[in-house]
Amino acid sequence: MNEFMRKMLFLPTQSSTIAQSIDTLHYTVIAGTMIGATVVFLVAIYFVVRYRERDRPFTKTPAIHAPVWLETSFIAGTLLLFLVWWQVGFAQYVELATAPADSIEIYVSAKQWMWRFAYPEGATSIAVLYVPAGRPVKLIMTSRDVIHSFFVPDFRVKKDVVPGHYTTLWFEAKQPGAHDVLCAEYCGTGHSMMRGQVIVLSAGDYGKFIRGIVPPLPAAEPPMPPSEPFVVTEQGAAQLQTSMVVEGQLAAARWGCLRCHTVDGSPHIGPTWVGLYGSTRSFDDGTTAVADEGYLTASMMDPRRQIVAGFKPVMPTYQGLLEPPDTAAIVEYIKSLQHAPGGTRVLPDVKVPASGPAFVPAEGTDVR
Amino acid sequence: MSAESYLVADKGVKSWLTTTDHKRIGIMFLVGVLVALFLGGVFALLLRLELLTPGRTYIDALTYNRFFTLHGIIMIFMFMIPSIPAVFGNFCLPIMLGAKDVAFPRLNLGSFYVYSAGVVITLGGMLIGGADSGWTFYAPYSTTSPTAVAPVGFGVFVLGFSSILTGLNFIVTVHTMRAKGMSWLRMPLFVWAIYATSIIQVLATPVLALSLALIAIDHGFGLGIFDPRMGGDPVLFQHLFWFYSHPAVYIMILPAMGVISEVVTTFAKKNPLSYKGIAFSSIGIAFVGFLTWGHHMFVAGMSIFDTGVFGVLSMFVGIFSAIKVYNWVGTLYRGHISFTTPLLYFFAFLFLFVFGGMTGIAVATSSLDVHWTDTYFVIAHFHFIMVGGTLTAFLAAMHYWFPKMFGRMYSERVGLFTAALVFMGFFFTFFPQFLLGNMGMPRRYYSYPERFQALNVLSTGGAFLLGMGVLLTVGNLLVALKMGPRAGKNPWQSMGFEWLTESPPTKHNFEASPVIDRGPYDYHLGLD
Amino acid sequence: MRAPSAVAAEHFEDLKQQGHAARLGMWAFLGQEMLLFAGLFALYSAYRSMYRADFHQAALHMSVALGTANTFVLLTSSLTVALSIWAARARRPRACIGFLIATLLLAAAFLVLKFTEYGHHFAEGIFPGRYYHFAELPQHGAHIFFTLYFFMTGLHALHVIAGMGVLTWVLLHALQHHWTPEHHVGIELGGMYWHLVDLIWIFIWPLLYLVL
Amino acid sequence: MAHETRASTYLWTWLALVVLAVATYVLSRLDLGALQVPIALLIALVKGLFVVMVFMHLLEHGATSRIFFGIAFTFILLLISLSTADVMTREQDLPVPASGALAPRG
Repeated sequence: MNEFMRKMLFLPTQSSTIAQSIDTLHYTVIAGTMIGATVVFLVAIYFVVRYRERDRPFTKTPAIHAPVWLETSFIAGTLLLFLVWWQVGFAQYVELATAPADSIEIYVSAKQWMWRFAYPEGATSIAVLYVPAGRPVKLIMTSRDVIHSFFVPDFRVKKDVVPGHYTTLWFEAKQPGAHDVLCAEYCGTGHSMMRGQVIVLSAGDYGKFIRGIVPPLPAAEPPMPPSEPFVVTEQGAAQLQTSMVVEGQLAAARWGCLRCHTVDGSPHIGPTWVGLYGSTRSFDDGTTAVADEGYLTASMMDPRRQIVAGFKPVMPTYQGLLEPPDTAAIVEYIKSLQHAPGGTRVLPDVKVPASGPAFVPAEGTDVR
Repeated sequence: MSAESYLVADKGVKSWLTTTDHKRIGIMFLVGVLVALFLGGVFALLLRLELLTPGRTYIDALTYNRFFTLHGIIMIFMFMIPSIPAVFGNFCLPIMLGAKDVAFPRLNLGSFYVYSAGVVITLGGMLIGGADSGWTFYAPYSTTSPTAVAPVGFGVFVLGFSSILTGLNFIVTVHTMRAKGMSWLRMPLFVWAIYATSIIQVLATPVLALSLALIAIDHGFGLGIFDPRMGGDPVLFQHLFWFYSHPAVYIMILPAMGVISEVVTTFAKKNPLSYKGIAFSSIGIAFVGFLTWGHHMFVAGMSIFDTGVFGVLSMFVGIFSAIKVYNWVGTLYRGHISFTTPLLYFFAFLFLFVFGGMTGIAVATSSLDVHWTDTYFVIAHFHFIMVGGTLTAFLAAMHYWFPKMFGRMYSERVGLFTAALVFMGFFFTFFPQFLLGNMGMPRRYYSYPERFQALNVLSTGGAFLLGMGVLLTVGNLLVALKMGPRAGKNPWQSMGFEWLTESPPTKHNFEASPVIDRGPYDYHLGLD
Repeated sequence: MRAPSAVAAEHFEDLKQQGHAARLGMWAFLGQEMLLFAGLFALYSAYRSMYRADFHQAALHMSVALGTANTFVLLTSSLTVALSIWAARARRPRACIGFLIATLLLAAAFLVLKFTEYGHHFAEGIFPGRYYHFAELPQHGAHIFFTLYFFMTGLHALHVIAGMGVLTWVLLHALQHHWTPEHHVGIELGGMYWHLVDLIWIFIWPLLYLVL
Repeated sequence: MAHETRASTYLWTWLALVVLAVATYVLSRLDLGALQVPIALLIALVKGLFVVMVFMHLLEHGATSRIFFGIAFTFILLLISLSTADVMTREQDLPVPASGALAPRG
């Protein structure tokens, strides 16, 4: 039944765990609406055939007014049906919007007209998103220019990617295979070329991928012919990369963070990063907050909004300078610094002009 | 006939251009919207041609983007929004109320010139580069696009004021210009529909004007309030935009519903199954229509809370349309039905509206909308319900009121044929697009994966059929304008108040102010 | 809306119907104007909940004295325009003219104060949109606050100017002793438009000037 | 139309408006916490009603005008509340890096 309806309605494969339950509602709603519409239409046709004038001259017609009970029951019945659909649909929507706690988090940044993916272990890829089968994956997405929309028809998921915001989306792919990624929000001349692929790997292959071994393409026929000229793929995306923590350490050095923040527990111009994550911060206006990922990111982007008691508002904003992967990496690095290391490690303070973050480091992986 | 008809009462081009006669202004709007329909249709066909093949067919992506933007802007702001209210509302509403004119005739003429100015500015913007932002003008794409977004946005802003002035005029007319004996519950259902539409026009359009002004100012001068680089939130633009643009859907469809109510009662010679049901559901739609704009934004980064609220409110607006549908069908019961071109358009309308409306309930279901939004499913949905509904009702009105406006009869045989052609064309254009949407083809795609091609070709074929159907329809009416037989005062034997006057009416509609002593659908009394 | 002549236009039954139509039309028009501002108020409300602290900081920087002075100027101008209608109804054409002139002077005073304030802002580098370069408040929230401030007060100032145009037209007719107890729809409509300007400022003032 | 509002009525209304304006100012200088905004808006609303009802003669005009005005006001409240509700109930709303890479407009 499921397969029959799916093919009837031209729906793509159900490749995520949630796809089939959404499709079941889809069939119900479409069947319900189409049957209802057909009945209404056929009744109208019947009336016309039955009450055609057939050259009878018009004298008068009876004044018929719908009895209130009839009107009310039609309205109530229809409304009830609609509300049930809303209820089920909204419950599913909430499920779609709430990622499981154990999801793998992958950062997505979109720009005209490409997708870039940054994995927790530090690897990045362009246009092709590698995910393991059988594990929930949460995408944390933002755009660098205009609004895009991340759409995987086979998974029945879609979410706009908005500049100035993080939006999230999650899915759990059922088995290894390849699926289209389409941009669904109009974003300019390259909108229809802004395509990518999700390659679902087996758990083992995914493990190899994040260690830098290029995975074999899955046996399944990719739904998009590889000859399509405008798909920017990077088959060998994952050269061995350092882990996210090391990446964050390098980024922190590059951006000059470590000239004010220490990693050995001693206070300096700014608060130390050791034990920062998860601690409760008190600000000079008397308020407090827990230093979670949100707080850390906010502190980089808008450092003067809240000043930790005892420090001066001297930190410049990194809004517009730090890229999401770097930001995420620095956050991961801070998270790793729960205890002061045995010895003091001083990272080389290279390539940073004295004036602070006025210079943007070149990024080898960024294909323009 | 004691006095000359409005068509010949004054002579010369100047007498038309400076007229304050609501009927002549209606005719001038008719010419305007037909030109817009033609232009928008040409752009539609050009788009469908490009989509024949997966890659480039004959134009580049930027040209394609400009074309779909212009197609949307022309069809929505220049054709559908003014189509029924400004043409048939202007022509029929005062007559139906037993009034000599609308409340502010000079404002009415002003509205036509504002419309013309808006058209000139928008099309001028198109000549100096054309916008490529889509008719939705989403920031920040629209504000950073290198194309001429500012003039086009400003043109739409001006068109909006034409719409506001027309709506304002109708509200006041309905309140103050009703003839003696015309109680609220004796008003024709078309008047109720236009009245509800006018409320939306007056209260929603300024928000569109403001948001487009903000976009145009940002594009022209860099004063961005939605610019994420300055901390702005592009999603807020969508809130403002849809606060107008969702009710705008009802600006287009409510007058169509009004026309359909008139057509179905006239050709069934029956009272509507529930007059109050149809009349009050128009007001209900106008009101609840303001509460559902967020269902365009389920995946836009809006909160879960708002998704729930807008989802449930959207279901309520569907109910009001369902009330109307039940009533129209019920009106046919035990009627005296004559099968004419307007009635065939009623069936086309019913089909497109019911199936399109039902898919609307489907897309309002939050989790299903995630897959469908921004795909061809949505395109097909709104073309069925909004374009199909408005276009078929507009053509129904053109045929139904043609003898009223010009005093001549069109060829019924050709009319039925072209109506069937329009319907078939429409169905084959947009039905494949539902399936394309299910497959996952996003909207505004210049090129697409090959698996979408077969359905796209079918859709393009349908579009040309539709274009031919509309051309033939207009041709049939143009022939009738010159050569049609005289229609007589009331060729449909309708009890509607607009048929109490001569066809075509005299300059002042009524020799003496009429006194209304019955309802417009009292067919149980028999014809006068 | 044109100057209604003492006789009803031909499509109206009588003057009463015409006056009723004109007033209702004006209300519909004012409803439209309110919705025009509503978009900006909605943006203010949404952005304020996004950047509460920044809005607080930015509002601290506003000149409460100028804003409050303008509040009283507009309130008083509302009174004078209302009194001018009263004078027309009471057949006191000279008082009517006097009150109208007073209203126009107060309107001009409002604009002078407003542009003085703009001048102060510009001197500090507070401009709307991308021209904003006020070093003391570099936060995004402040940036948005001031851009909104310019849009809201700017649109309001445009309405003040339009209102002055309307009142000038009313005054020109008053000088010809056009308004009488029997016939004063025009001055009434002009007054309504002017009150709208006051009405909107009543909401702008606490939101932008009084630190909330 | 019940005509002829007396001049003294206008003067009293103006006085009430001035008193309310002063009250708004004074209250804004006190620290009322979360109540600050609601109180200020409530006073503004009362002032607005004075202006609309007395100065703009909505009391004298027909019920139609009052209904129309009420509808317009309701829609304004809906626009403001539902769009603000979105912003206030979003799960996470972090400032986002890297928008500086936006290409300058050509």
